[in-house]
Amino acid sequence: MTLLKLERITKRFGGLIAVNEFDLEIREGESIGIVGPNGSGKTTLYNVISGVYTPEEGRVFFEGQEITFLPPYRRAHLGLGRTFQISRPFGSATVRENVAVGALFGTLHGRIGVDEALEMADRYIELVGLSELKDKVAGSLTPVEKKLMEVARALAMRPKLLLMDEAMAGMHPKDIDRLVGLLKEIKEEEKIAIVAMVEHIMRAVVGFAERVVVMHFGRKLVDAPTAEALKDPKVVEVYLGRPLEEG
Amino acid sequence: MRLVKYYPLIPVYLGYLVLFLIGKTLPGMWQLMAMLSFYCAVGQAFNIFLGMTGYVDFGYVAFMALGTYGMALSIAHLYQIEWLGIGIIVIGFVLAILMSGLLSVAVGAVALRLRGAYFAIATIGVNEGFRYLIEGAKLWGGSEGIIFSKQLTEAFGRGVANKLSTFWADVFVLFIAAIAALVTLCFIRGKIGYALTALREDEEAAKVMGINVTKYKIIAFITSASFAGLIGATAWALKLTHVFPPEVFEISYTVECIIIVLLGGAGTLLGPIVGGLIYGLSKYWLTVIVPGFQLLIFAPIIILIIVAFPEGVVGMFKRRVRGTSLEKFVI
Amino acid sequence: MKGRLLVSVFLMLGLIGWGGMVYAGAPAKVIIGHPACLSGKYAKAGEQALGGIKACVKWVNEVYGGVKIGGKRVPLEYKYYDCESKKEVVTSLIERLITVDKVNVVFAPYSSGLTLSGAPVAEKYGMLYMDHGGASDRIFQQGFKYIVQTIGPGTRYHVGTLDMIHKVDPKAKRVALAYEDSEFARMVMRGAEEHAKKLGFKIVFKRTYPKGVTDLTPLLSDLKAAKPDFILGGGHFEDGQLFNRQMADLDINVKALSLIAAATLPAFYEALGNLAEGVMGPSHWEYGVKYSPEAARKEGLKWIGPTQDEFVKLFKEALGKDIMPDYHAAEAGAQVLAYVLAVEEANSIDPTKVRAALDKLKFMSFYGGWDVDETGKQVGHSMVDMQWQGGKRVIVWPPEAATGKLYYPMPTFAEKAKGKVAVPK
Amino acid sequence: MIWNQLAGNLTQGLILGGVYGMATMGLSLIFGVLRVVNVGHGAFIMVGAFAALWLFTALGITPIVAIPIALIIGIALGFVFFYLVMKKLVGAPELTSLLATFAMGILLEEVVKLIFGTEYRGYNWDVGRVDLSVTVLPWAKIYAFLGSVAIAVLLYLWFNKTRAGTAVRSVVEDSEGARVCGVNVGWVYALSFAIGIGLTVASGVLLTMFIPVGINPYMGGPYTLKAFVIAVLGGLASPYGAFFGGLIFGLIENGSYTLFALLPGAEPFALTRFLSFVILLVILLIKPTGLLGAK
Repeated sequence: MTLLKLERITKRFGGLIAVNEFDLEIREGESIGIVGPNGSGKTTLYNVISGVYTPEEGRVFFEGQEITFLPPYRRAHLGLGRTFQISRPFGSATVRENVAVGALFGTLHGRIGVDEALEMADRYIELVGLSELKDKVAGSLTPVEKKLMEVARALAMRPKLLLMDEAMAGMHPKDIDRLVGLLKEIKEEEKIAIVAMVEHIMRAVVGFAERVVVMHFGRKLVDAPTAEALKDPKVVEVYLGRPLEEG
Repeated sequence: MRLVKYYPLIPVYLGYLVLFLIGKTLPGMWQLMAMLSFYCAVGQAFNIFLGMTGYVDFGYVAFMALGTYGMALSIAHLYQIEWLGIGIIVIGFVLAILMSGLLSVAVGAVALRLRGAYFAIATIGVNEGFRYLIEGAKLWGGSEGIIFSKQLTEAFGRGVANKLSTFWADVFVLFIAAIAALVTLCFIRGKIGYALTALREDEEAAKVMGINVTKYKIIAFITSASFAGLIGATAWALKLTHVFPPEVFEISYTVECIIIVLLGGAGTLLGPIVGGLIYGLSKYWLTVIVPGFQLLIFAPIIILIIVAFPEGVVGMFKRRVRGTSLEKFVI
Repeated sequence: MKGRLLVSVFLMLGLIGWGGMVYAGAPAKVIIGHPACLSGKYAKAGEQALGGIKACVKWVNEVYGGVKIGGKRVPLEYKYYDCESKKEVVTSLIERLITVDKVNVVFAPYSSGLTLSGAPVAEKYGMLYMDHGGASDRIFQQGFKYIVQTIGPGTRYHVGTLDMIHKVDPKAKRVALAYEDSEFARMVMRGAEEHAKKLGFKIVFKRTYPKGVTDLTPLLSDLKAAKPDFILGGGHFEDGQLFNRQMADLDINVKALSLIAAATLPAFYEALGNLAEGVMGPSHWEYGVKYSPEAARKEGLKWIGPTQDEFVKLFKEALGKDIMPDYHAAEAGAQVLAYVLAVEEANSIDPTKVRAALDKLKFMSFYGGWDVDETGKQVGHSMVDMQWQGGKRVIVWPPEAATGKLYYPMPTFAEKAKGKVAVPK
Repeated sequence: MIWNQLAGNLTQGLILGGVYGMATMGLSLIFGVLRVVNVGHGAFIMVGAFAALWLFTALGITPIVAIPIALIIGIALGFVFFYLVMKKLVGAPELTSLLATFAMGILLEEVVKLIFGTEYRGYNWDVGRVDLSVTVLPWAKIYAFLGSVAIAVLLYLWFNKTRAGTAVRSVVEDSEGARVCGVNVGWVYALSFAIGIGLTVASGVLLTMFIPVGINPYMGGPYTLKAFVIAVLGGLASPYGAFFGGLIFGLIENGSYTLFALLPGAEPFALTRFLSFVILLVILLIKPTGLLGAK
């Protein structure tokens, strides 16, 4: 059944329209790649979904319940987890504490104590392979480590829907494959839908997304199973700026 | 395992114990110890909000002022009721908490929506506005304030009254500081601590992580304010037995609190006491050694500290001891 | 690491312990302790008090030959710290003075607030606590045992002024009261109001302005509309200058203007120039008062201390600056003399005995009469009214202390602008 | 009767407000660019006041001439403080920057105290006055007002007509963007801080033209608080906003007195102060960008 539903979402900033009459449906346990060049409105879309922005027009539903005007923290409680394009760790806290925050205030909030949260944190830290760094201060991590930590933090929230914003940018192909594999596992185990947003790491999309949504100037250009979406000439045009055959 | 959590209190309480003992044993040290414990106490109380949320409340002193009025009003109006006895002090404390607590709810509800500098200025506004309200509307004796040594003496007799102002008031301050420390630790260790750290570091991200930032900010704010009220009720009302608006709504006290918290290390448990001691002692010695020039010497030192060690003494110490046997004693 | 922690704790102990030892006074002296206000908001008055005390201590030791106890002349010592005009510091310094420096009397800091802050500690140690800077009558309604006042009580500041105007100009009936909104100034205002009513004056304007005010225009325009014959007001230093200056700006002309605190200071005239001509101010002491051994003999009072010129000289030496002492200096100095006499009277430095002696003590010095009631409140000292005449401070009231005639009515600001001075011909 | 008084007070308020506004522009400029509230603001005003006093009494230089001199002194002072302290604090948490600026203030106060002592000083620069039936205005005040307006205009031109000014503006808009567009943000910080301090010190001179007495090392406090209220009225980050904020503030402060005076048993003067802070809070809550603020 549908987990998240966007109805004709429009978000403006002053004059310019960042997201334009955007519709989207995400089913439980689905994995989607949202692709689009920089400035195509992807991040704005995420902010609308996670409640950082409220749209001028349109409505947002989560598990059938309207959440258009719900504050971000309530959405997190419902099961919306996300990572950020530029990672935003809680710098002065340790990796362990960072991830524990996710566990404490995610879908399990109120039902979990600090100690359990820390144990959970350890599990997810191990999962993303940061165990030996877990007592380091998050501020001191490398960008890639930070991204991994954010993934762990988001997973620790036990979300139903995980939004990843350029989670793989700047990563070594090896790491990407590892992360993709990892996400697949988790998806199977915990039945969470994952939306990964990427600018142009096709490797990740192909490797993991069942469905690809292509954004262009705030509009939905294509929404199709990965294989055919990537063949779609429109995509190719937007993507490489020119038709493939010429290349 | 459970108890290890509370180890960090050991050095703090040791510090307060030492203060108490020195005051009791060494001649003429009591009032100095009282002054030091006052600084430690305000630091401990302010740290709960300032240190943990990173919000700068410049009008913090207003809460101490209201606490002072709470105690003053209770003594000045109830002293004739015999059967209340020491009860008027208790009522005083209750009033102090109520008044400072209520103000903090009011301020928190509106001003905590503001960030950074805007919040700081808003709180200054609250402090000054309140003072001028008291003077302008002639509340609680207006600018003439309340002097209640007489009432205190009549209620308890000269001996007891004097003991209250020159001994018990100071003991109370130490006690309040100790409680504040305990609360701080529970906060740091508890869920709220994680929430506060998160929102201090990145409020946007904290929200997305599912943290109801407003709720936790308000909790910290009210707690901190109530402690401030208690300190005012003891260190300013009971001890000095009078209150004049311009003396208690004095922003420089907020600044002293900030200095103490920053000196010791914002958000740490040990910070306030360390900061309080360093600040209080150095200030005292400067007054004794170079009367009249202490501020001239102090200002550059403050600047130096801010620029050189923004994380404060304990902050640095913490990094040093990470991974050593001392770690569990220091946060 | 743990070691280092311990070390630092001991270090702190040592530091404090050392404090316990250092600065211990020798027993063969009589020591005056004083938490002076050398910095902070009362620094101005604090400096004056410091000079006054030092001057009189010097006089006692070098001219008078020390304090006579048990037939022996004992030198007087003055021990002071800076209280930064802060209440926390006052209490700890007073205790330090009493227990560490073993002083025999504590002089209160400036202002009623700080004086009250120190009172409980002084009372605790049964230490004599002499008040030369807290004018509030309320201090003496609290039932403290050891406080004795040298400065006159606030309610009396403008009484003399009203008497004077009542006498010289019976037709001037409309009085305006405009004081600072502070504990002290309100005390003065209350006293003035009561006395004015008693003398049948009509109070046509009565307002206060907050501390730290930077513009009095609204209040003054309001006052101007009330068309008073004369104005009583003021509170502290800066507001007094502002008051006079903005009266000039608004061209408010009255027959007499008397401002507390500010008007009596040389700085007042320096700041305002001849705009200050004819402005009056009540004062506990002014250079030129006619208090002298002869005057004392006439009133059958004991005389002690330097003549005022000696005092001024000693004062300037003490501060190492060429500034004139004002009444903050004089009252602090006179307090030294009062204490010395009381000690000799009691022939002991025991605070309780000295306190009793002070109760009976009645004397005159360059500062004027000195006598306290049973609560310790000053009643023997009558204030004088001074007026700026040609850049000089002339005492115009009471007649027995006057050094010149009153210039009345005060010249208008238009006249002043043309350089007119308020010198009676 | 009362209307005359109101009119009189409002005229006075307008004139005073202009000077207040000028005295706040520096604060706003610094906040706009560095996002730092200069809590030591009043101390810099005090420096200006002493400059005016000293130049007039010692060298006989009239306040009008003293304004540019003070401006230069201030700018120099600004650069010194920036490179010694502020440089390291840009982007630091409020806690540190607020405390640092406060400490600067204390430092200045104590240094001036060391040089001039704690005496309340003043000078008397009498250039006559005009009587506008409802109230009387000394020319000195009018000059102060005109001076403030002139400086405000100059700043406006500097902002909009010069390269440096444009750079500063771009940083106020969005420092990241400016950086990308090749603006030397570091230098803009230094420059704006220096000019901000310069304006503040100069305003000290103007304030003494308005009130040439009560000059003292600790005189700055009240002005700092007023400046905060005014800056918020004007949107905190906009210098001209601050200027108009000043005008409004002056009108309110003086105008409301006449109204409060009608309340029996109240102290109108204290209440005007109370009111100004109530306004501060209301604006912060309803429109933090200030009365004239955009967005």
